[in-house]
Amino acid sequence: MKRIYMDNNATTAVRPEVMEAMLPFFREHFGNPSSVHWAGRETGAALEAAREKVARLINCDPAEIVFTSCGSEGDNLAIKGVADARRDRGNHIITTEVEHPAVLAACKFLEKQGFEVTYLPVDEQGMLDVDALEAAITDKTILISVMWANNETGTLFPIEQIGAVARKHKICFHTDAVQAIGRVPVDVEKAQLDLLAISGHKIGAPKGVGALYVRKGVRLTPLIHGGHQERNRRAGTHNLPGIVGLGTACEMASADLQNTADRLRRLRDRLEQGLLAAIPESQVNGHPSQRLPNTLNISFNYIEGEAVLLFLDMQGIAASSGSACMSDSFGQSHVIDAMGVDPMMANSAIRFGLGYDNSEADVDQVLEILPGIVKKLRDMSPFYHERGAAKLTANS
Amino acid sequence: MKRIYMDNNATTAVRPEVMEAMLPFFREHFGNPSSVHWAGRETGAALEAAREKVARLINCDPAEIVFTSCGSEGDNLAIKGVADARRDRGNHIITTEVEHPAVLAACKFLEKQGFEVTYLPVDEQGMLDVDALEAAITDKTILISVMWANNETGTLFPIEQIGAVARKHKICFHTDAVQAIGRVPVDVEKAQLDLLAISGHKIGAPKGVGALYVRKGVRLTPLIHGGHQERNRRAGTHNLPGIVGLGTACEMASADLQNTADRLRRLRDRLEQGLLAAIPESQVNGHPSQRLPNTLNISFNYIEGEAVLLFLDMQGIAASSGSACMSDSFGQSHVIDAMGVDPMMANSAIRFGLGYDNSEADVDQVLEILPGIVKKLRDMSPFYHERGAAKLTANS
Amino acid sequence: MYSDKVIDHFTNPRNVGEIENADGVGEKVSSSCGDRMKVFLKVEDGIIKDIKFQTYGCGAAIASSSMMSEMVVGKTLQEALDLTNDQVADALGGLPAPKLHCSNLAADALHEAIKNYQAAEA
Amino acid sequence: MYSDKVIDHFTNPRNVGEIENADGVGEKVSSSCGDRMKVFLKVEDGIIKDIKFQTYGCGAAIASSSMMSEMVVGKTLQEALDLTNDQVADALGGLPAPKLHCSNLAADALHEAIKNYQAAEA
Ligand SMILES: Cc1ncc(COP(=O)(O)O)c(C=O)c1O
Ligand SMILES: Cc1ncc(COP(=O)(O)O)c(C=O)c1O
Repeated sequence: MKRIYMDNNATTAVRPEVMEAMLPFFREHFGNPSSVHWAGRETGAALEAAREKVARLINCDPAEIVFTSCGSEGDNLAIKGVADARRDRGNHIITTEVEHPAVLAACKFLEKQGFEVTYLPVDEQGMLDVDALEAAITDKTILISVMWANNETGTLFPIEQIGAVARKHKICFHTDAVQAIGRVPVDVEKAQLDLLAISGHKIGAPKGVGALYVRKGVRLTPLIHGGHQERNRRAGTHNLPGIVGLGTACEMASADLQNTADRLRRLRDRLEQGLLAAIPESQVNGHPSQRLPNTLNISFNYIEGEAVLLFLDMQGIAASSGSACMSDSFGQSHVIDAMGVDPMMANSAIRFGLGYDNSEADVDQVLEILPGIVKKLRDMSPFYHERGAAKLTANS
Repeated sequence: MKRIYMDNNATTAVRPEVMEAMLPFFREHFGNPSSVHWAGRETGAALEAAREKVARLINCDPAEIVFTSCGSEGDNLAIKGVADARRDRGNHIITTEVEHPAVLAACKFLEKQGFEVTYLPVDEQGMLDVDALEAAITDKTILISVMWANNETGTLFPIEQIGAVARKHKICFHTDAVQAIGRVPVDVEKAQLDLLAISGHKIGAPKGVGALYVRKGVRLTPLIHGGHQERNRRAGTHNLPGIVGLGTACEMASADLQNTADRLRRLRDRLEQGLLAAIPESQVNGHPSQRLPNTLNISFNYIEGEAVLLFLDMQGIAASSGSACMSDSFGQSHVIDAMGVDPMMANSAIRFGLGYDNSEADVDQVLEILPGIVKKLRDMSPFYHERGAAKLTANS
Repeated sequence: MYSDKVIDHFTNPRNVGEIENADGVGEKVSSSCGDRMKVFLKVEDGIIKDIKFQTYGCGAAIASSSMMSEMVVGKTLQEALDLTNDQVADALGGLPAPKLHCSNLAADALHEAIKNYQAAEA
Repeated sequence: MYSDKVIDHFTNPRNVGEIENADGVGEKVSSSCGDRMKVFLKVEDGIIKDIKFQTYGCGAAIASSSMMSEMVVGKTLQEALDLTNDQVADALGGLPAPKLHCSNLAADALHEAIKNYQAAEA
């Protein structure tokens, strides 16, 4: 059975070139870059080379990159770090209802510490209203944190417009770009960002490494105090292999961003149109056009998402329902919920996250298999059998 | 030129068996362990198997292990996490003057937040007085954080005695065991510990992974909020390859702890005695017997440590002066300082951290090279040439 | 995550469907996750002759439904009333903790169907 | 971290030692790190004929000492007084930022030695 991996928004395999770049740093060049001897000298240069590659992908100065262990750490460092450093200037934070748990939970924690947080709603396409955001600003607002691309639906927020608003009001602006990076062009200057979090394992680098862009002059309290690594913004011995891998992955993403995006968009659209055509009463969740090129979130009414995933899995197809890290918790996705999707429709939402190595054959395989799965589950579903009756009742 | 690495207290090369264990998890079994599909199922079991191996090395329940990204994160999570969770019970923390910067800087940060911290002194052998520790306890004391083994001198603190004191007074007890783990037996039950931080890259696992033991029932506020990973104590997609590597390294350490310790102690003692015999006016810094078997911190009066390191490096020998992560900062080691060592003696301190793959030939090579280096630097040193005069003056 | 038995029952669920003119019909909705099961019975001489079900829910809910149906065909009504949700989960070789509540539908829906039959008979 | 020039001068420092009956002796102690340099001069007709030094310090301090000594042999006293610490660091191909202060010894100690010579002459 051919395995088809379409859960690249959850995590990606390490790209072969990334693996190759990392390998020498585990056993051969393993020194601590802070050391004076050969083992350290070898790695110091690699550390800074990786920093430059990450900086190039988002158009910042290498000194503005802080290496972290993951996207969640970056989000927490940005949000708690700025909140603590600016506490004397105000206690109000603006974010959205559809952020990743790393942002939402950091904000909930700050609420317990006396901060006030505005969670902006989204419309039925998952889109944010920039005017509403501007209207939420008070003279106590110290931070705006809005994700670049939503992990569940792929909806892209108008980051440049938000950046202009933030700059106009002189408010620090953080974006969680974990899903955006390597998939759409990201430029911290154009977007007038102050902070931006990325994670290696979403773009073919390994798990265990990420980065936070911190604009020069933006002060933030570290999460992890200790040694002087990362200009005192993040202590701990550098994860050299991971950092080298992140550098290589960023370099590769820079090199063919547009090509990959175009190719994945074609595949995604093929999948989307094929499924909508083959399966009645299905719908796409998220914005029709302002969307990551690789992401499709689609619902098939009357059935439950996990059951669909299991049947797909049995045929070797890996997809997900909602955010992977939420799949061990109950209830519906807070993202689909916030869009006001009907609960039964929401419960059947499946996310496909295409990756650079997916092919047209992969898409066709899904198109061949999935309609049958939906049919089988609908045949089993009491709601499906009652739908005629319900409609009759509604019409009578 | 044969390269000899004797800086294993700074960081270690990944052990071949660890590398092999990790490799399949970068590209083959790369799924998110929280996912329901094949790619996730494969990694979920590996995650829990690694957790068990780590737990076995320190004699705790696997559910008490929280995977982190490094030792610094573990120390910060333990100290800030408990401080925040117990704030209502008191604001006093007891630690020592010779802790790693990860502990000291976390405590300094808490002082700014209204906590009071007692930094206990050590004697000239780097040893802590447990009676003084007990005397420092007040009814506001919520946490004792004392390292198991000092990273610069290898001095081993009487952790079991401290554990008994902490338990008697019902105070939460954390230890930074980053240097102790895999080198001396560590048992959280015997030591009556509540928290214990370890780091992968000191024991042949890769950089970018660590663990914090958190005794069942000990509540602590997370540093990194977000997804439900690690029972809500540490968010972020698991660093599977790193975690698998840590598990394997812990398993290997468990398997031949005593053998390795005995072998390294013999090598270390040979190095120590050889240097003391060959180089007049040299001294060992740290405790003569209560010391990590692999560590030698030695001073050669009248010369400066970095110069010694550079000459050693030119002959392929990697050692360090003080803590690697402090080597980019000025001034003497706070550890050697706290022991009351004469400043010029302190300035020449060199740390050798032996590793499992060092041989007797390595030691003999250092014994052949180092006395000449010291002689060359002393010949260059004005202090050395004046020492006779100074002694004459002192005697007159 | 799931045992082989769960996967088997989920992949090839037994007794899916509807019985026209069923002797008893019952259903149960999970309050925690919205899963829903509907049970149809054919009863002869106090024995369950046929059972069909419709289930809306996750893999665990579907597998429990199927397993339950297999466990009670040919059983007396009393035996069926004695069947517990835990026994269904055990027969499946256990379920992951966060999924246990999904197996709490099957015996409950069955009992509703039996009560429905008994009420009609009375 | 260090340039090849630094490594060369550090490994094979020129003019290490002491001049008996030196015409001028000067020294400088770094206030920030305790590094210390002592300079001995032999002067003839206002020209530095010979120079020796003793240095206690890190690689950068030793290399700067050696480089400075090489730069001033055969130079006039005025030329030597015009030499700055920055010029010494530049001649070494630069030094890492945290080590720059270690090169601040060499020209200073030299100037002290010249002043000592000039005071004795006056
Ligand atoms: C005693 C001690 N604690 C903590 C640390 C920090 O570990 P890491 O570099 O993995 O953050 C180190 C290593 O530098 C150490 O030696
Ligand atoms: C939008 C978004 N933010 C943050 C994260 C967290 O990243 P990580 O798992 O690397 O901590 C993720 C990934 O799950 C994500 O999709």
